[in-house]
Amino acid sequence: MIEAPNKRSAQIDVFVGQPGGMLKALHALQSQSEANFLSPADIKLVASKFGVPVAKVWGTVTFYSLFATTPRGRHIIRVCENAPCHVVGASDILAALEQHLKIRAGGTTTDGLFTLEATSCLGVCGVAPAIMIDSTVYGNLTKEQLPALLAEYRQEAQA
Amino acid sequence: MKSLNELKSLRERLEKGQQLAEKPLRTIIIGMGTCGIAAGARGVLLAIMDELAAKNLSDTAVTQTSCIGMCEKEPLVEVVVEGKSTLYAYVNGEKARRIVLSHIINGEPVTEWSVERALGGRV
Amino acid sequence: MKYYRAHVLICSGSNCAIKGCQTIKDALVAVLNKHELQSEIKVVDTGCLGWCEQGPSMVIYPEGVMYSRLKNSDMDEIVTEHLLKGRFVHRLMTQSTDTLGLASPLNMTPFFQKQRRVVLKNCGLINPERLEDYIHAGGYTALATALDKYAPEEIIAMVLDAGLRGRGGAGFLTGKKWSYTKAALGEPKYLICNADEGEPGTFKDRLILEGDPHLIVEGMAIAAYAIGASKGIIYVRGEYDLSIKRMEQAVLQARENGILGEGVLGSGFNFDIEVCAGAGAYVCGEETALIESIEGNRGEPRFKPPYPAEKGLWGLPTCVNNVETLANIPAIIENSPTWYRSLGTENSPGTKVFTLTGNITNSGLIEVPMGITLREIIYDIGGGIPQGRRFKMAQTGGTSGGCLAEEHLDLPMDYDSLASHGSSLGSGALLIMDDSHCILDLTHCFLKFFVHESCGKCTPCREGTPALYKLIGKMTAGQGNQDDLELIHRLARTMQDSSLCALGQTAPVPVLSAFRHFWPEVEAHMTGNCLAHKCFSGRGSKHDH
Amino acid sequence: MTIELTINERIVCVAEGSTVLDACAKAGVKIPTLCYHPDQQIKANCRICLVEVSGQRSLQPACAYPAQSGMAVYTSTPRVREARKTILELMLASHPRACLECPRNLKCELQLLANELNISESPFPRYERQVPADLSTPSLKRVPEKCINCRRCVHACLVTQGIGILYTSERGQETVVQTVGREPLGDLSCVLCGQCLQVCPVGAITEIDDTDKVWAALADPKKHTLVQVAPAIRVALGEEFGQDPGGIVTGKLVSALRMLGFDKVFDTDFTADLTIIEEGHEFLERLKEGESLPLITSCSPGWIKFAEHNFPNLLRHLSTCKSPQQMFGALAKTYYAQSSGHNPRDIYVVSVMPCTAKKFEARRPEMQDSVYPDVDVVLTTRELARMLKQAGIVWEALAEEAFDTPLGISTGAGVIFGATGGVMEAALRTVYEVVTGEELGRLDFTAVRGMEGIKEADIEVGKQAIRVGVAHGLQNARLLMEQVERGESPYHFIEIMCCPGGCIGGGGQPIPTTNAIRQKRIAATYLADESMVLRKSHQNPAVTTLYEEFLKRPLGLRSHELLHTHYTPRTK
Repeated sequence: MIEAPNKRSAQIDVFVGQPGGMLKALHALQSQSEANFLSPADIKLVASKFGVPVAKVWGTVTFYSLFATTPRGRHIIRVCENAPCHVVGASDILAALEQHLKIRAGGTTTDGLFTLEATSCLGVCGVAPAIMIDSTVYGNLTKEQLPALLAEYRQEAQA
Repeated sequence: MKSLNELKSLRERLEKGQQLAEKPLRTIIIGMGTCGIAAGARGVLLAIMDELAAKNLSDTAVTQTSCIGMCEKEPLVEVVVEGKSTLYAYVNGEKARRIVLSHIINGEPVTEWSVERALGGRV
Repeated sequence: MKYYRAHVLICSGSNCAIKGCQTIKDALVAVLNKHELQSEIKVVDTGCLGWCEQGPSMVIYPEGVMYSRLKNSDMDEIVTEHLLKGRFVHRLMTQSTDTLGLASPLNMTPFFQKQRRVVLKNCGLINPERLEDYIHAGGYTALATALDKYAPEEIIAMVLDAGLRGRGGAGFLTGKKWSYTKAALGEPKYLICNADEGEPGTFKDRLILEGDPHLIVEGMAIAAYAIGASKGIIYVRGEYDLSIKRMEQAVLQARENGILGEGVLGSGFNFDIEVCAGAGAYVCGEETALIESIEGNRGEPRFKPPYPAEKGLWGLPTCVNNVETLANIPAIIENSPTWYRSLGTENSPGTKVFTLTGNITNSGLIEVPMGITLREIIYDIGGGIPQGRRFKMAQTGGTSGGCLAEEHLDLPMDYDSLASHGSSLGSGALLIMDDSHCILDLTHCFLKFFVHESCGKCTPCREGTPALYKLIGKMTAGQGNQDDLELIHRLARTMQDSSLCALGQTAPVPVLSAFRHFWPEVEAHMTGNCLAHKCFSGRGSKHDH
Repeated sequence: MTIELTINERIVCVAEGSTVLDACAKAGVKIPTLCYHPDQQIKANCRICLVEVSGQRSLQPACAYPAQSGMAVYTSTPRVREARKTILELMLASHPRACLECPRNLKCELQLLANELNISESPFPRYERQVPADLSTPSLKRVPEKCINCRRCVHACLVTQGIGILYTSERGQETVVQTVGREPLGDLSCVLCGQCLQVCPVGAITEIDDTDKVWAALADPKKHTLVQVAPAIRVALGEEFGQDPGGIVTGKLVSALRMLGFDKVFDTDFTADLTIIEEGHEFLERLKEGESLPLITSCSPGWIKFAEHNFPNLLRHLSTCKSPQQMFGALAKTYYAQSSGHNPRDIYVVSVMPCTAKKFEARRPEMQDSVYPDVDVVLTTRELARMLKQAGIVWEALAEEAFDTPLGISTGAGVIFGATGGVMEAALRTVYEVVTGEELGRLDFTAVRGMEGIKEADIEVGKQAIRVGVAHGLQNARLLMEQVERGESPYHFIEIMCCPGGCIGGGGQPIPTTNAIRQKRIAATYLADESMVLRKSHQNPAVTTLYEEFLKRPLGLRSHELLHTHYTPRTK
């Protein structure tokens, strides 16, 4: 869904001058992107609104792991690979996801539905091993549960 | 925003339900922190709402709280009947329905699923 | 600023107005006038208190007592009993649904018996989305007391007396930090709540933000009053979706009810809070990096001095406090510094929230007095190691902390005891590992985190963390030699000594602590032996993707 | 107020507010630095300048740490030496170390430091940064794999020039200075000023080397090779041969160029004088008509490109005069060809410029008014030095010679084009006399001289009070242009130079070019001006002859054909 630039521009106006406003604007633009990324046009828009050079916005965007500058899948699967998940079998979960989705961490499935990302701690170690799909966390996972979980998202996409 | 929209509409239903009964006889409290949700609290909440509606139990309030710290035992569900509280651990949809039947309708807590039992080790 | 000894907040939300709020207010004012209390007690109109089905309601501060289903005829009793004699009118006090109180059999379980819940007192008990639940549990009493009874300097003195130390990891005296910001020149001053929790194995802040968001609003308001800040910012890590939503909601509720904004609780103190979301960078937990991030920049730490107290957000005096630190403030104000000091140890007063993760039966989150031993936490509260395995090691303070071995089980958990063993209390993460794990394999895993999260600004961290990761990887692949060991030591020393911020300075800690406490196991890898049978299984370095 | 501290147990006194680095310098101790640059804000990111400071747990960067009374600093303890060695070895592990292929060989700060610290290789695992080189412009070459992340270029681009084409991107070991979307410089609004390469400690940004083209032309018997040298070269080239900054080397420069084999050695100062005549008349005309004021100078190609990208609606304010380099080329292939009897096709014009943007300017399609490219190839000061060394020319042994005539005849007014304010001063010397018919008593307009970012002066020219403004560095230029944009500019005439200090501080000048060195080159420039017999452009006899024989009159038909140009609005 591509909206008219003036509408998008008006949406981020409210963030200008706010503490953390630029990150809010970038979050807002990325969340509207079908392919979960910030396009060159997004970056230019933010630069002009906030009165900073585009290269500086680029520098900021590429710094943060929640932002992407290339298209990603509709759903982002984040797999924690830090120690608390590692000691209870996170590497098996990542391996199972890689196998099931036929992509490596960092890749996107051919149907454009999922991007798999290895990430730092998600802060839900109490239910480790955990993954996050978009903004939803799934914990106490076993690799056997994964196919059914992903199937839910596939069904939703087809509906 | 799949889960959040769902949560929101559930919450609206919840609050409506709560307002109907001025002073609920029975309360079911579901742990809806990130840990709880990650462990499946959403499905538990749905099952409870569903079971209560099916059994027409409009005098039972359903509300939420956050994590009490026993993340590993999530989803946690507390049932309060006449001031007496029972906390259930590792609840899933199926267990939730049985808790409604046994504890809410028949007044018999399902003690083997209580957290005191669970604290002795994973059930 | 005029001091009132009590504030009465009367709900004037649209729902209550129907039920006769205005007449209640008039009746109350009439009674107050009759007793000539108008100069001592202030009546404040607020937005809806959210307890609509219970009719016209009011909250009296500093006690934070809520009365509901009020009738005009109740006003006399409330004024004479509560406001004059200090006795609560129990028959009018609001009923709440939470019952998991002292009588619960749960409190008799070891999991709760050894805990002392100050910061977490409401977590898991109240509905975090309802201001009235928080208020019913005694919330905002401390803020009202602070505004009412104490000058800002007195608040700082109380926090200093309590000996509260920063709960983000460094353990700096909170009162001291406040006094620096208070003394700094420049307006406005900022108070930032650091909720960019990213330390692997830590989720205490998330739990407080999700479970008791108003506690943070209250803690921040008191802190801001003490240091003279008019603007507050909560910087929550971007992955904490629910925390961001709950905090935003709490701030909104507080604003609508006169707890934030112009004239907090009817006083002359102005304070408001903005919620910011991070975007996935662990290093933003460092206070100057966090400030850079709020300014819209790459979250890279600044060189200090100048310190944020002097030149922080947009060059103005700024105080950055951790979530758990701020969550302790209301309890200190309410119960006195002496009470606070009765908990914990001499140099580490109070309680500490720990997150138990890894191979432990009851993984989760606990709050215990400082100084409790590791053994008590693991075996009494944590329920021991599952599957009949043996405890091997515990990493304290998160990835930048060190690993403790079996012989340290009776070490008291406080700032100084842990520091003396090359470890740290840090953010309160406790990762428990059983004997199936290899120390080097884990160290490799810890380092991968730093490789991913190094900001890239200073050379020792940017180039050093990947080098350290590769060198340890060489050892887990069975290709390490004596030269590598020497190189690892030299690199670790340099990173600790010369990195710009704590991330680079502490990244080698897991390596050094592994070498210090598990040397025979490390050494065995040099001769092709992994005692836990985790390494060199033909996979080389397992973590490379 | 001064404070007292000890450096390696020896007492040193410094002014309050000094850094430990300042104190060490005062104590005669050299601290290695990389990210530190005297004209930039402190970054403290390379960590090579670490020292031990009493009372501090970890080592502290000398460049950033404030010197305090009673402090004890140790600069060469085993701990400090080990840290520096490790840090440098870490840098080398992710640096290509192909020194022989690098234009900065033997002038690379990283290489020199490795030599000083006695390091010849790195024991750390090799890391190769997978970022392709950018060769998209005729001026600059970026090789990000050599970048050591000191960020001096980021500061130069963003703060000094106020542009921000380059910025730090990514994080962790992948951190590298980049453009938006990793786009090539040629597709962006980069003005090619080269201030980034001027501060780069290594060879991550360099000029595009055109020396081979010049060697080929010199070796081609059919080519009649002319060289023109910009005013700023004569006060800087000596630095490439170990001379202190601030020396004037005009004579050696000329003889060296002859030794290289150029057929004629000419002076861009000649066309600088010509520019003053054309631009001076253009100014007087606009003043009379009251149109498109302020008039803004157009000698600086970086500035021109900046204006085209950032102020496309204000291009009418720019003087239509080509820069002296391009005027020279156009005349070389017309007037000179005619008078010397050479076929313009065989004339090969080489310019030696202090500037990387000049390479771009010479390639502009509109710069071919003689049918041939006005200028065939542009060399920077550094490239010329490289050629002289290649040719085995011994600098110390060079005799001093004079430029060829007629295109080598010039005045002091032409010389000062090299310094900020110089064009304005030269123009005022001429405009005053042209308008009033009176001789100027005092020639020096000191108000427009010096390193202050924006300068202004009021002058009575006949009955007219004229206010002039001077800006150097694009950050300052932007401020003046925003005034013009708002219709609030108080000036009639503005001089803008892209680089700080003017051309003497250009991106093609010897490295290092710091503000302190700029000031020495500026002083030398005014010294050269004072030593000239003729100091006003309209006194240049060769220019007078040029008008008599060829151009007829200022702003005449031929001038318009050959010496004036137009500008192209470009996207931001």
